[in-house]
Amino acid sequence: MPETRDLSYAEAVNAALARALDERPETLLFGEDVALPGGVFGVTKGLRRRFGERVFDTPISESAIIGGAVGAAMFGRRPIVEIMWADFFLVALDQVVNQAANVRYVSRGAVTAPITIRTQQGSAPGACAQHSQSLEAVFAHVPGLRVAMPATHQDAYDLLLAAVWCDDPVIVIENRTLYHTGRRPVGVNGGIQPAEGALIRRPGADVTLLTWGAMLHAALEAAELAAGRGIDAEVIDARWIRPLDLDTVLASVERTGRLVVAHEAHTTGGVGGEVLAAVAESGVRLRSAPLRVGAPPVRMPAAPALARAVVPNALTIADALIRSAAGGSVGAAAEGAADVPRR
Amino acid sequence: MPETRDLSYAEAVNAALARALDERPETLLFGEDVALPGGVFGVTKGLRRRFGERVFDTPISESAIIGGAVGAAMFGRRPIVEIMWADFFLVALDQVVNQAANVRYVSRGAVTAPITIRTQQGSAPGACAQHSQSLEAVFAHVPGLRVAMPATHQDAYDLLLAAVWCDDPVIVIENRTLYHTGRRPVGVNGGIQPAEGALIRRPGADVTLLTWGAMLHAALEAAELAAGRGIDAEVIDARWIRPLDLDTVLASVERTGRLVVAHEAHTTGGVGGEVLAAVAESGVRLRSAPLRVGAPPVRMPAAPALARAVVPNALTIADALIRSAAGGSVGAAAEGAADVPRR
Amino acid sequence: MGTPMPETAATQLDFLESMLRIRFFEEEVGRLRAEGSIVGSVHLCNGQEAVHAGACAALDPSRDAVFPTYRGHGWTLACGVPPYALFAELLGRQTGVNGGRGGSAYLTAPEYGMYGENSIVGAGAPIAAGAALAATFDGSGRVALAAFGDGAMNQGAVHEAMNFAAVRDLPVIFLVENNHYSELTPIASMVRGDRLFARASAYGMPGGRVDGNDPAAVRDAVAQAVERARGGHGPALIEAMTQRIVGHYIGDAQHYRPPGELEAALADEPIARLLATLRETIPHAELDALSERVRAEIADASARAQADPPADPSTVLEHLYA
Amino acid sequence: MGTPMPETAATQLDFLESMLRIRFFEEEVGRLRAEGSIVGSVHLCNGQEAVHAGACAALDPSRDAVFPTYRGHGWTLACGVPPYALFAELLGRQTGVNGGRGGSAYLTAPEYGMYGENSIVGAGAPIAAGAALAATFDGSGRVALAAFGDGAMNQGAVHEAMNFAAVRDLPVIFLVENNHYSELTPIASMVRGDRLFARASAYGMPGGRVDGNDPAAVRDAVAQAVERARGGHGPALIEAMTQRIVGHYIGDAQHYRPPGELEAALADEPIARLLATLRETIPHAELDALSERVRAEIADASARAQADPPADPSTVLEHLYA
Ligand SMILES: Cc1ncc(C[n+]2csc(CCOP(=O)(O)OP(=O)(O)O)c2C)c(N)n1
Ligand SMILES: Cc1ncc(C[n+]2csc(CCOP(=O)(O)OP(=O)(O)O)c2C)c(N)n1
Ligand SMILES: [Mg+2]
Ligand SMILES: [Mg+2]
Repeated sequence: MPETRDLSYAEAVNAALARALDERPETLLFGEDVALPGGVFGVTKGLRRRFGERVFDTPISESAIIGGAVGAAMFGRRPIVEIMWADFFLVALDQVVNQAANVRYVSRGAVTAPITIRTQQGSAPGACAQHSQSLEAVFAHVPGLRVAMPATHQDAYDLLLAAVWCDDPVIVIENRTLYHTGRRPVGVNGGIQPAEGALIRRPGADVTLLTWGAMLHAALEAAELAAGRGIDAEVIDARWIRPLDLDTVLASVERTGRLVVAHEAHTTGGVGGEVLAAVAESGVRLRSAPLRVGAPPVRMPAAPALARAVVPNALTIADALIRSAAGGSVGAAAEGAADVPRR
Repeated sequence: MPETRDLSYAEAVNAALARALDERPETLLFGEDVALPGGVFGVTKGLRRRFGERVFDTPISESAIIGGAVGAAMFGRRPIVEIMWADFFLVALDQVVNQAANVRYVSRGAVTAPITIRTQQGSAPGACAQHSQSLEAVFAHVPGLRVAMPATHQDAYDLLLAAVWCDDPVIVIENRTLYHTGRRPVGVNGGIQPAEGALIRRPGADVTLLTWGAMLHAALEAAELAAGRGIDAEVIDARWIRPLDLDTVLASVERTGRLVVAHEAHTTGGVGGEVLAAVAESGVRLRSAPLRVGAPPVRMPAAPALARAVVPNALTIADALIRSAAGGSVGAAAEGAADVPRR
Repeated sequence: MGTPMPETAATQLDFLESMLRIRFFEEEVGRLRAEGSIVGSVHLCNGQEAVHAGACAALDPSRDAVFPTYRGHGWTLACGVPPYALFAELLGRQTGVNGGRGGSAYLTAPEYGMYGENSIVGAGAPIAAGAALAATFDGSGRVALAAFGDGAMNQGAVHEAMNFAAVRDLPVIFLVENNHYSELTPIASMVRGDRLFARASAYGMPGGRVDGNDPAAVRDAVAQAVERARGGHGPALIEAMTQRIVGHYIGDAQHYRPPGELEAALADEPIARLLATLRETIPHAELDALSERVRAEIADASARAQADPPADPSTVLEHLYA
Repeated sequence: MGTPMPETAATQLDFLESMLRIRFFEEEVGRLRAEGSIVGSVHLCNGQEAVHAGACAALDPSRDAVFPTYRGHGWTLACGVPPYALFAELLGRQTGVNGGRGGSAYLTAPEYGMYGENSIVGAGAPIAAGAALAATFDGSGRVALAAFGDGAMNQGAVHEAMNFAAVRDLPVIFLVENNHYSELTPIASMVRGDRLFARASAYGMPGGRVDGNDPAAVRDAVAQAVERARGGHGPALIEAMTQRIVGHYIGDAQHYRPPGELEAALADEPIARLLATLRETIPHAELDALSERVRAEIADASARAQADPPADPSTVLEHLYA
């Protein structure tokens, strides 16, 4: 029975997990501190009590967690595991890239690894360089994986369920700065969505602004700021980084003729580059040079005064929208490109 | 005394290592099988005998190898370590990204981690999905790292020495299919180059073809094939993936008005995207849509008949050159973009 | 482990047949690799066959799961995969167990309980623990066996898998094939104290060493661990001492082996040893006939596989996603 | 370890001062975090001060190197970093030891032998082994000390570091601060058998347990390991048993602690314990004066740091590359 409940982003994740554990007896939920303590962010609260041994705590052993999920998935379980911070994937990336992503392909479908790995990422005031990275580009380069980045309370629920229901290995990247930002109406118990597809969050005619994850909120703010300058931005939330819904992006760019991509990750080698490249390859004619807004080449500093200077925000995005709208036809030097030192 | 010696690619690496060990007493060389056995590809032969305990074998413990290098580098050593296959980085990427890349930045230069990590990558007939990946895009996204991809015998020597002399953490990605491809004259004992800079390997007027690593040889062949069709391709060898020498690329594209980027890595999320994006941002006016040539979304199959179908080669690159040259102004749909299923 | 029962002749002949199948298979692979019909890096298991034959004799093929390494032809055959399908895989044929996608070093044959070689050292250990984890929920009674080399004991993932399995009482057996070398480097120089099985105590699980050239001894050790595991008492670590009597990969000249070592290994290798025993009681002609039969089976399988068409590139993009 | 010598009053007062400095520092951090002057995740070490004071008393600040974790304020102060520079770092001030780049959980102060906190569990262990590796070449006689928690013992990198250090006889000490919890989960539920130090034998190195609430006991255990390491005899593993008497991070309500546990810990915490001993022989006024002096030092350092300007964003892109 579809219904609407007032939930925080964290509670929406919790509700999705509860539904998965409830409706699919083959699901398991494990990771560091997820069971008895209910998660370091409180996201998995109450699930152990409700679902018993299918929800359990693990040692601080990310290779065992992900590898254990892969092995269990090969035998009919549907593990949902947590890697507490995206940064921590780096101690165990082998199990994602060299293991999970290969299982189905090499066996031609005889064995599969339908695992869901929940994580969260991004910068927050005071967080250090080892707890601030946005790593979606690393996963997006790996054939065989799917990558979701829910930006809204509703998507925190929907994308996670899509991931669990999907028969591929999926990484769901949440954002801890969204977990406890207040309650909103979230539709629950509706149909399970496919594990792909972007959404236009704000229709607009002048510039296409593609973004994802927590940056969506800065992007929507930026669109309002730009609107004050007479620029009507269309804000697209990619939602899925792999597969990337280029059709929606291209259709929008065809209408607007202008493109800005904003993400929290480092610009160089980030997913924004993939988008600009795909648009360039498509041959769509742009009215000004496309722009990327992302972090410049630094490690993330802990001091808020420093981090603020390098993490994109509504103002830097709005600035890009304005530059994009002001830019002449492709061929005019885009000022924006010179902003960020390139290494 | 600069001199020229006839060396294989592997011998050129060996000569560079010997020179580094000889001229810089603070260098160390360690990794799996690199010392007494002389390396699984014979690259480090004779160095243990010549330099003694500074050259040693390690357990199969990549985190200890890279972490050990980081720690030793913080105290004045200059470790050169080997990760036998780029794929194996994935068990220890934390030590590269979360550790080595941060040392200098966080301490504002009070401590540094001048390590060189040699590895090799790429597909070769019969190699499995876990021994075939081209992972430069993963490293190229990490501020604080430098990434070299020597394509020639001379660069096998020069880029490695540049890496060792450089005070940053550097990853040098060699290619095992080049190690034993015959001897060529290699200039040795000359000056140490800076750790950056692309090279034009074949000047041309019609299309800019950027590539790196072993793919350079396919690219040069492709240029000859295209020349047979009256297309004069300029082949640029990036040599350094981070920092990427965009100035050289942009200057070339400004002349040719056409761009093809070819690499062995998967197209989606690969470094080719970064290049197309940067060119698009620059506002350079192209005469046809830029194209990428890379691996489609698969895991690498072992059977040669299968691998051949997905690894780019001279023919697929030549095809892209021809399409690029034939393409109309940007705005015409580029056929090339539809070739590769996108996920 | 108590005094082992004397083996019946039938059992011993089964072991012999199983080991010969592996040995002849590997010899044929060596030939095919030398002539270039098989390409790429190939890791033969000659000399280690008793581990595979012995361990698989203690497993239940209908439910147990084996996770070997790139040196996995012996395990694959001992699990029951037909030599023909394995040759075809190594030859890159469409008819290979994975249609050529896996190759020598990363093939999988789940229908036979062979859940995949692994070419990343140690990476199979957590996955096997995961298979065992599934068993604690699905009522299958499955036991998972992760086989890996001595060198893999120094890989972080193996450590994590052992602790994880121990603390959750998972039905998994960690079987170290100690062939004294990790690629070209002696394990003795890479650990302080070479009793690898003794590391089990760090995880609070039983550990023991067994003669890896004696299939019955391996079978018994594994059987004991299987019984424990199936009974819900958790994992165990078994160190099977053996020798590879070939290079790490085909083409490895083994310059690193001290003089005499290989000769000693050849004198003690499991097939020669078992044959010597059996010759005391079984007519030589019978043994020769067995050997000839297996040899012919392998020759036939190889010939058939070679005649098959190469893997079909038109299918290469399939099965990446569901 | 023999019967310990009775400590001189001077030594004990030094320990007290060092531990009070850490305690008062942490209390002030708690206040600053509560009022929002410090932001982000902060991990206090209240209750574990004896480990830091004791261990650093056994090290040579002119050459030894310490590698702690995110729970590293105590180590940083025990290494001699002025509280002012540390406050400034936590407050994100330009005058912080890293100009605000490190923050509470990832700061470094190499001039004081503090070679960096680490916010990746276990990641400091291989780096410390590397620092020790350098010592085997540079004639410095340096010993490296990697400190990490009980939970870190299950991380692959720690395993690899221990084996690597053992096999190369590296002068490194692995010091486990066993505070019984890994974040919100008891270590007892994450290992089979909770004698973590016993894992040392897996690597062929000595391991031992020490009362982590007794600074002299910690000092002696570390001193013994330092002597061994400096003498070229390789690494050791020390498990210091202690308790954190605060949450894992500021704001952790510690619902997971069983009733009575925290009270017992408070009764045995190192400062209360040492004060009780000292009160038997030293005039209370003298102890109070010491305490007041340190408290004033901390208050002054905090005030000065708070008055400093925030980190300067115009420098934020500097020092990424040489
Ligand atoms: C993580 C990782 N590191 C390194 C390698 C390269 N490598 C392949 S086999 C091997 C030696 C393994 O030795 P051991 O575990 O004793 O197994 P054996 O080959 O003797 O069967 C190494 C280092 C790898 N495949 N994976
Ligand atoms: C590789 C990695 N995994 C997980 C975490 C998250 N995390 C931070 S502290 C911690 C608990 C560590 O426990 P312990 O080692 O006992 O140290 P303590 O906090 O008690 O000092 C965890 C799981 C991390 N920082 N790094
Ligand atoms: Mg071995
Ligand atoms: Mg702890």
